[in-house]
Amino acid sequence: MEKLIALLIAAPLLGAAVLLVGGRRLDRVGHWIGTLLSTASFVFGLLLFADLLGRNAEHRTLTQHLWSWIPVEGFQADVTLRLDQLSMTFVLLITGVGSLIHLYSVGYMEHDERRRRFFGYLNLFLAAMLLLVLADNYLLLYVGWEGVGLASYLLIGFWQHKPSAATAAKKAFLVNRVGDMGLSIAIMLMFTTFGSFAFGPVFGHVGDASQGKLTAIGLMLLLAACGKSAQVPLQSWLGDAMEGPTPVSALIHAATMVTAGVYLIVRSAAVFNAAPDAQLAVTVVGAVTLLFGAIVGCAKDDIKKALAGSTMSQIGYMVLAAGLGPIGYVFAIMHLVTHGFFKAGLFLGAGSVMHGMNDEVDMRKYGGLRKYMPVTFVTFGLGYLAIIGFPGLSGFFSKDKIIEAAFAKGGTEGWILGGAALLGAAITAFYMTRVMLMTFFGEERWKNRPTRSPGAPSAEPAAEHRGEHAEPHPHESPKVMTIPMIVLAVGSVLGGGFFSIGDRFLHWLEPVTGHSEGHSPVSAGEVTAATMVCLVIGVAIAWAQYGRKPVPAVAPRGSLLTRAARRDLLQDDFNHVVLVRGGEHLTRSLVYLDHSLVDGVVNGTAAGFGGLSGRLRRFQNGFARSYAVSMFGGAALLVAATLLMRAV
Amino acid sequence: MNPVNYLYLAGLLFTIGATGVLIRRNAIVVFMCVELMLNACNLAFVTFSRLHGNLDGQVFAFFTMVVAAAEVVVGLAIIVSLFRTRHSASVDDASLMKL
Amino acid sequence: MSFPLLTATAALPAVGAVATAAVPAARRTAAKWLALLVSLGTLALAITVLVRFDPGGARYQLTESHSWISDFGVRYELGVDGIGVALIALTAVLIPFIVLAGWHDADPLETGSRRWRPTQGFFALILAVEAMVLISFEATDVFLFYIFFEAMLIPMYFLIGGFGDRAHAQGEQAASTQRSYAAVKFLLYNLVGGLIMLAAVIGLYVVAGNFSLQQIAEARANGSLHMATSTERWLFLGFFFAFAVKAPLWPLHTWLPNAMQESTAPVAVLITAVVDKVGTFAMLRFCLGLFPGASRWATPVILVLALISIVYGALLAVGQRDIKRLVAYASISHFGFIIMGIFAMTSQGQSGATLYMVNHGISTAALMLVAGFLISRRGSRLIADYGGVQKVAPVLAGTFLIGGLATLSLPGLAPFVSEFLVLVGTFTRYPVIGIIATFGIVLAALYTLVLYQRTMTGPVKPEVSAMPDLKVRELLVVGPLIVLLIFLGVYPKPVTNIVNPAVRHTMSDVQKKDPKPEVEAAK
Amino acid sequence: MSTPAVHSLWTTAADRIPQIGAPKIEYGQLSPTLIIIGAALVGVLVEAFIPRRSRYYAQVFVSVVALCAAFAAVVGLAADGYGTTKAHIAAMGAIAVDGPSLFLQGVILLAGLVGLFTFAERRLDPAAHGNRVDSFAAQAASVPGSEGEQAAVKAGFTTTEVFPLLLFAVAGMLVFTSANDLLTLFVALEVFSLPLYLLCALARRKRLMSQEAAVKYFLLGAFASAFTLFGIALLYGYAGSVSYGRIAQVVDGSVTDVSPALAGTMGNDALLLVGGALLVMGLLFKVGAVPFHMWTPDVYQGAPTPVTGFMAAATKVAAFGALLRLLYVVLPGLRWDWRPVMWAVAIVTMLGGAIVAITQTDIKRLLAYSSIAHAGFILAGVVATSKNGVSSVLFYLAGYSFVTIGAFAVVTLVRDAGGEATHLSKWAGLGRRSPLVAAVFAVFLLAFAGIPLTSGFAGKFAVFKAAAAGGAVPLVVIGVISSAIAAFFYIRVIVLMFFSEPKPEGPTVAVPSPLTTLAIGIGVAVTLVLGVAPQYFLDLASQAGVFVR
Repeated sequence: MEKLIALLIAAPLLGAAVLLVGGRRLDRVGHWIGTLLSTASFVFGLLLFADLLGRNAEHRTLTQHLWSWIPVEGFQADVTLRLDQLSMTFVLLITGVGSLIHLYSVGYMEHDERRRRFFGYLNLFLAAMLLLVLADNYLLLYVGWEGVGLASYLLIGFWQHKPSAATAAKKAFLVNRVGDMGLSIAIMLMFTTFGSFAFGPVFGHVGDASQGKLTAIGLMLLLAACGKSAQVPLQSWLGDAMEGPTPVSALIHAATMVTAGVYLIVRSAAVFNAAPDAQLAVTVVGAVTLLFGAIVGCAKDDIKKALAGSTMSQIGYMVLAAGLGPIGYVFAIMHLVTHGFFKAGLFLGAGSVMHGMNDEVDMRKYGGLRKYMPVTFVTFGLGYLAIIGFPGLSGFFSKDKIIEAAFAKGGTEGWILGGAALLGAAITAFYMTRVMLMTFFGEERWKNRPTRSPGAPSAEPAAEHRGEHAEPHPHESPKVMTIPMIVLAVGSVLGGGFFSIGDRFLHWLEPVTGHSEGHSPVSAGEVTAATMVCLVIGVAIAWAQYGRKPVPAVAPRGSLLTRAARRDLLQDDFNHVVLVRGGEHLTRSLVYLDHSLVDGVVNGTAAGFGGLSGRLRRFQNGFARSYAVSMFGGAALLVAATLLMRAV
Repeated sequence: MNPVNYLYLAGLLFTIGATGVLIRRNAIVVFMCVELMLNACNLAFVTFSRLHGNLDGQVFAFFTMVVAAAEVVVGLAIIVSLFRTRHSASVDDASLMKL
Repeated sequence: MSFPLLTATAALPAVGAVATAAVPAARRTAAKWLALLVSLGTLALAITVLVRFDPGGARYQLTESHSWISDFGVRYELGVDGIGVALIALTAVLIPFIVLAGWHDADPLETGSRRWRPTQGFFALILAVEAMVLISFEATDVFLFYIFFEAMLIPMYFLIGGFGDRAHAQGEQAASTQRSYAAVKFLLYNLVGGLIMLAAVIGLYVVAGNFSLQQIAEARANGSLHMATSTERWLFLGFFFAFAVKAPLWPLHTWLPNAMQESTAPVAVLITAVVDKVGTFAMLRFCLGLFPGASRWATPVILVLALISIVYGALLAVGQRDIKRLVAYASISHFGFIIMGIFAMTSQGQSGATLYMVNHGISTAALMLVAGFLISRRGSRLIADYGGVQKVAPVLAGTFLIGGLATLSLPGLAPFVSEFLVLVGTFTRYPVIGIIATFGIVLAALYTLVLYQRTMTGPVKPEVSAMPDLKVRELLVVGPLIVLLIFLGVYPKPVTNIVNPAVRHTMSDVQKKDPKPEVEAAK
Repeated sequence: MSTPAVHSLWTTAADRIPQIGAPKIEYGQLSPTLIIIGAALVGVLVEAFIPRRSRYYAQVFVSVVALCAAFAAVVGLAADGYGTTKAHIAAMGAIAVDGPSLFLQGVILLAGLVGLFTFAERRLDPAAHGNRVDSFAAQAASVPGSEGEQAAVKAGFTTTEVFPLLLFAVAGMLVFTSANDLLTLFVALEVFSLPLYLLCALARRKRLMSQEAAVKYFLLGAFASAFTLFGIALLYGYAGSVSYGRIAQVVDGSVTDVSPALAGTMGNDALLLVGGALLVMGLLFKVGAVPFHMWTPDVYQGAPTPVTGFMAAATKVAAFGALLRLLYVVLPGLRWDWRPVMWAVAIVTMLGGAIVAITQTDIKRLLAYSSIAHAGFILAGVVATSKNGVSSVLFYLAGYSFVTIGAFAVVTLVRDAGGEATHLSKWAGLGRRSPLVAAVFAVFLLAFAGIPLTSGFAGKFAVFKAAAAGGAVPLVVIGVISSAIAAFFYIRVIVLMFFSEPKPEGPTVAVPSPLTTLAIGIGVAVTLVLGVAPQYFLDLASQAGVFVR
C-alpha cells in the first residue's frame, strides 16, 4: 500500500511535465489531462485513506523510502515520504479541493489561449504541495515548500503581460523567500542540534536539546510559517496575489498553500511543545494577524481583496490555535479544513460573479445580483454563513473551539488572546456581511454604466478577449463551474458538524498531534454565547451601513482607519519606503563604489605606472653627454657603495 | 721621489679627462679627453709596474696604446662621417633619438 | 604501463585545436564540425575516466608519472581524485554546448585578408582552453599545474579580445576598444596573480625541493619536510592570491564583469563556468593540501571576504543594467559561496563546494547561453531594451526562467543541493556567517526575478515583437543542460559518491573534524 | 727617481732576459676563436681582391663556413670534456677553456650565425636599379643624400665589409667570455666593441639616426672602457698581477709569496674596491644595466635592425660571461662587498627597464628597454653566487639571445615607404593583415613576458629559483612585480596587432628570403623547445656551470 504514496505526487507531476513540455499540440486536451491526473491523485488519496482507516490508530503511519537524496559525510537527506493522519488530512483536502478547482477552471479559463499552461502550473502546484505535506524530513519539505512558492509565482503572474501581475508574482516570491530563509536556518539549527532534520530523530531527541536552540528553531519555523501563510509581518504579498486568476486564489491563496504554515507548526508540535517562548510568539502572531486581516478585509472594495483579508484573518485563527499547543493543534487543522471548503467556495463564487460581470471586481459596481445568478448566490451565501460561524455550519464548530482554546490558555494571555479571537469573530461577521450585501443585495449599481471605470482596478483580462466594455449582462456560470461550487458549499455546511460529532476529527488526529483538554476559565457554553453576540453585533452594524442605506458607487473618503486599512494599514508603504527605496539607494551607491573605488584602485595603479614611466623617460633626453653624466654618477655611486659596504 | 705621487697625477689626469668628456661639446675634443683618460690609466699602470717591480703593467701600457690607436681609427671614421653629414662635430646636435 | 587516459583526455582537444586552426579559410563550416566532434570525443574520454575511477580506491587514480624537468624538480604527474573527476566531467560536458552555442559567433563580418580566419581561430582557441583546463584539473605536480594555469590565459585573452557581440550599441569601433580593455584587464589581473604565485612556487621549491603533491605530503607526514609557520603562510598567500583572482573573490573581482560583458555568451560561459573553476579547485587541492596550517590560520579572513563576495555580488547584480554584467555579478556571489564552503573546513561545506562548482557551471551555462540567444536576436545587452519576450518567444522565456531559477538555487534544481550543503557546512562551525550568507538566497531571488520580469514579462516592446523563438540548435544546447540541472537536483548521489572520499582526504589534510551535533555532544 | 732604483730595475730586467721561453699555446683548444679570426682576415682579403659582384657571396660563404666550423670546434671540445673534467687554463693563463666559456662561445657562435642570416638578407628592400640590396649603406663614406650616395646606389655598391666586421666582433666576444687575465679581457672588449661601433653607422635608410647611434655608442663606449681600464690599473696595483688566478689569491689572502711591495698594496683595500667597482661598471655598461643603460635605446633604435638584433643578443651573452667570470673567479673573496651593490643594480635595472618601456612608441626602443629589464632579471641570477646561479644565467642567455634576434628579424619585415615601420601605431591590425607574422611576433613577446611554455618562462624560473635559493627572496619578489609591469607593454603590442583595426595606409609585410625565414624559424623553435622540454639544455648549462680557477 505504501507504494501508492509516491503515486499521489507522481500523477500531478506527470501532468505538469506533459502539459508544459508537450507544447501547442496538447492545447485542445490539456485541461482535461490536468483535471484527470489531479482526480487520479485524489482517488489514490481515498484508497490510502481507506487503508489507514483499516488500521488501528497506532499503526496509521506509513513511510515510503524512495531513494537516498544527498548522502554526504555526516549529512543524510533521503527522499522518504510519510503518510500519517495529519498528512492524510491534507492530501484529501489538497487533491479534493484541487480537483474541484481544476474542473471549475476548465470553464473559467475557457477563453484563455494559454489554458494548457495554466493547468500545467496547477498540476505542478498540486505535486509540490503534496510533497510538502508528505515529506518525512524538513529538507524534503523545504523542496515542496519552495515548489508551491514557484507554482504560486507562476500562477499569480499568469497574465504576465500585465505589469501589475508580474510585480505581484515577484513580490509574493520574494516575501516567501524571506520566510524560506527562516526555514533553511531552522533546518541548519536542527542539523547542528540533532545531527539530522528528519522528523523521527528530531522529535525523538527534543528532550536532549537545549532550551535556547529549541526556541531558536521554533522562531525560525514561525518566520517560515509567516511567509507562507501571510502572517504579520510577512502578510503583504497576499493581497497583491489576487492578481492571479480566481481559481488560483481559491486553491492556492485560500484553501491550501497559505495553510502550509499551519501545517509546519502543527507538524513541529514536538519542538514547539518544548519551547514555550516560541509558542507564545506564535499565538501573538496569530492574534495580531487575525485582527489585522479582518480590519483590512473591512475596507476593501475589491471583492477578491476583501476575501484575501479574510483568509489572512482566518489563518490567523489557525496559527493562534496552533500556538496554543496540544489544546489547539487539532482545532487549528480542523478549522483549516473547514476553511478550505468555505473559503474556496467563496472565491469560486466571487469568480463566478466576476465571470458574469465582465470581470469587474469592484463590489461598489455590483448589487442585487442574487436574482441573476441564483446558484452562485446560494453557494456563496452558504459559504458566508459558514465563515461567520453561523450555528450548525462548519465554521461555527471549528472557530468556536479555537476561541474556547484561546481562553483555555489561561492567565492574562488567555484573556487577551480569547478577547482578540472574539473581536475577530465580530469583525468577520461585519465584513463578510458587507461583502454579501454589496454583491447580492441592494440596487443594481452596474445598470446604465459601462463597467471598468478608468480608476477601477482592472482584473482579469479575459474581458479583453471578449472585448466587452459596455454594460454587463449578469448571467449564471456554466455547469462546469457551478458544480464545484455546489460541492464545496455542501462541504462547508456539513463539514464542521461531521468532524465534531463524537469528536471524530479529534480522535483521528490525536495520535499525531497529541491533545490535552485545557480547563478554560469560561465554559464552552459561555464562549458560544459570546461568539453569537459578537456575530449578531457584526452583522447588525454591517446591515446598518450597507443594507439600509444605499451603497455609494464611489468609495467615500472614509475615516483615517478606513483609509489606512485600504492601504493594508500602511504596512506595504513601509516596506516600499524602507526596503525598496532603501535597497535601490544601496545598490546604486554600491555600483558606483565598485566602479570608482574597487576598480578605481586597479586602474589607478596602472595609470600611476604610466605617469611614472612618462616622467622617467624624460631623462632619456638624447644628449650623449647627459648619458655620460649618468654613467659617471653611476660609477661614483658604485664606488661609494662598495666602499660603504666595507665601512659598515 | 715616492712613486705614489704619479698615481695622484694619474688620478688627476683621469678626472680632467672625465670632466672634459662631460663638459665639452665638440666630438673630437670629447674623444681627446677619452684618450687623456686612457693615458692616465697608462701612467697608473707604469707606476704600479714600478711599484711591484714586474713588467705586466708596462706590457699593459703598450697594449693600451695599440688599442687606443685602433679606437682612434674607428672613432675618427665615425665622427668624420657624422661631421660630413651634419657639417658640425657637436655631440649635442646629434640628438634625433630621445625619450 | 597502461594507456595514458588522462593525457589522452587533455591531448585530444589540444590536437583538435591545432587541426581546427589549420582548416583553410574557405571551409569554416568544416572547422565548426571538427571542433564539435573533437569536443564530443573528449567528452567520451572524460566519461571513460569517470567510469574507470573507483570512488573506493586510492586518493589519486589513473596516475601517470614521467620525469620532465628534473632540474626544477618538476615531473609530468597526472592523477585524479573525486573532485578532479567531477570537474573534468563538467568541463568535457560543457565544451560541446559552448561550441554549439557559439556556432555563428565567429562568422567573419567583413571578408578581411584571405589569411584572416576568425572562425577557425575561435573554435581552436576554445579547444585549446579546454585542453589546458583539463590538464590543470589532472596535474598533481604543482609546477605542471602552474604552467597550464598561466598558459590558459593566452587563448582566453584572445577569445575575449577577439570576439564580441554583434551589433554593439556604440558601434564596432567602440566595441573593439572596450573589448581589448576587458581582455587586457583580464590578462593583467590574472598575470599579476600568476606571477605572485610564481614567487610562491619558487619558494615552495626552495623549501620542498620538488613539486609533487604526494611526495610533499609524504615528506610532511614522515617529518622530513618541515615548513616554518611564517614561510608556510607566505607561500599560502602567494598561492591563494592567484586563485582568488581567478575565482574571483572580492575585492579582486572587477575583471570578471568586464570580461563577461564584452565577450560572446559562450566565451563568457567558458570563463565563469570552466576556467574560473580552476581557481576554486586549486584552493581546495593546493591551498588546503599543501599549506593546511596556513589555511586554518587564514580561514576567518577568507570567510569574511567570501561573505562579502556573496552579499556584495548579489547586491551589485541587482543594480546592473546589462544582462551579462548581471550574470557576472551573480557568479561573483556564487563563487563567494564556493570559497566559503571550501574554507568552512567541514565535510558538508567542501562536498557542497565541489558540487557547487559543477552545478554553478551548468546553471550559469544554461542562463548565460539563453541570454546569449536573446541578445543575439535583439543586438543589445541592455535589460531596458527588452520586455514581454515571453509572449513572442515562450520557449526562450521558459528556458531563461529555468536558468534563472537554477541561479537562485530553487529546490529540485541542482544548485540548491550544493548551496544548502555549503550553508549547513558553514553554519555548523560559523553560525553567524552562515546566517548572513542565507540572506544571499533572498537577494538571488531578487536579481533573478527582476531580470526575468523586466525582460520577459510586461507589454511586448515593438523591437522584440518579431523575435523568433529558439531554433533547433539552440534547443539542443539548452535542453540537455536543463535536464542535467533537474537530474542532479533530484539525484546528486552519483556526484557526491565520487566527491565524498576526496573530501575525506582533504579534511584529513587540514586535520579538521566535523563539529558534533549538540545532542551527541551532550552524551 | 734615485739611481739605485734605476740600477736595480736594469739588473732585474737583465736577469729576466734569458729566462723568457717560447710561449706554449694550445692551438686546438683555442681553435674556435682562431677560426673566426682567420675567417675575418680572409674576409678582409676578399674585400681587397674579389670583384665587387661576387664579394657578397664569397663573404657570406666564408662567414657561414667559419661560424659553423667554429661551432663544430666548440662542440668537439665540449665532447672531449674540456667543459668539465679537462677544463683548464690555456695560452699561458690568458684564456680559460671551461664549461661557461665553451657554452657561451657556442651560444655566441649560433647567435652570430643567425645574425649573419639577417645581415645577408637582400629581399626586403626593393631592388635599387635592378640589383638587390641589404639593409646596409651602399657606401658608408658617402654623405647621406649626396649624389655620391646615389652614384654608389646606382653602381649597386654594397657594404660587404659588414661580414668581416661581424666576424671580428664574434671573435672578440669569444675571447671576452674566456679571458682569464685582465689584459686579454680589455683587448677582447675593444676587439668586439670597435666593429660594433662601425656596424651601427652602416644603415641604408635613416642614415642620420644610424650615424648618431654610432657616435653615441662609440663615445660612451670609449668613456666606459676608459673607466674599465682605470679599474684594471687599480686592480693591478692592488694585486701586482693581471692574471685572474693570482688576483683571486691575493684578494682572499691565500697568496704565498708576498713581496714587500705587494704587502704594502694589499693593505690598501681602497685600490681593490675602487678598481673592482670600476671594472664591474665597465661590464655593466655592456650589459646595459641601469644607470649605465642610457645608450641602449638610442643605439638599438638607430642601428640597422639586423645589427641591433645581433648586438642585443651577442653582446649581452659575452658581457654577462665576462661579468660572471670576474665575480666568481676574481672577486669571490669580495662577495660580501659586491653582492648588496649588485642587488641594488639588479633592482633598479628590472624596475627601470620595465617602467620606462610602458610609454614607448617605437618598437625598437621598446625592445631596447625590455632588454634592459631582462638584464636586470639575469643580474638576479648573477647575485645568487652559486653554481645554480651560473647555470641559470647561462640557460637564460641561451634562450634570450635567440628570442631577441628573432624578434628584431620580424621587425625588419614590417616595412612601408620609409623602410622599416618601427612606430607602434603602424603595427595596428597587423594580425588581420598577416596573421602568421603577427603570431610569430606574439610568441616572441610572450617569451619576453615569461609566459609558461616559452623559453622566457623557463629561464626566468631558473634564474629566480637560483636567486631565491641564494637567499635573495626580496629580489625575486621585485623581479616578479617588474615582470608583471613588463607584461603590460608586451600585451599592449599584442592588443595593437590583433584587436585594433588595421590602418588603410598601414605598412606591408615583406616576404623575406629563406635566410631571414630561417633566422625567425630558429628563434621560434628554440623558444618553444626551451619552453616545453628544457631539461636537456638545463643539464648542459648545469654541467657547464663550473669555472676553472
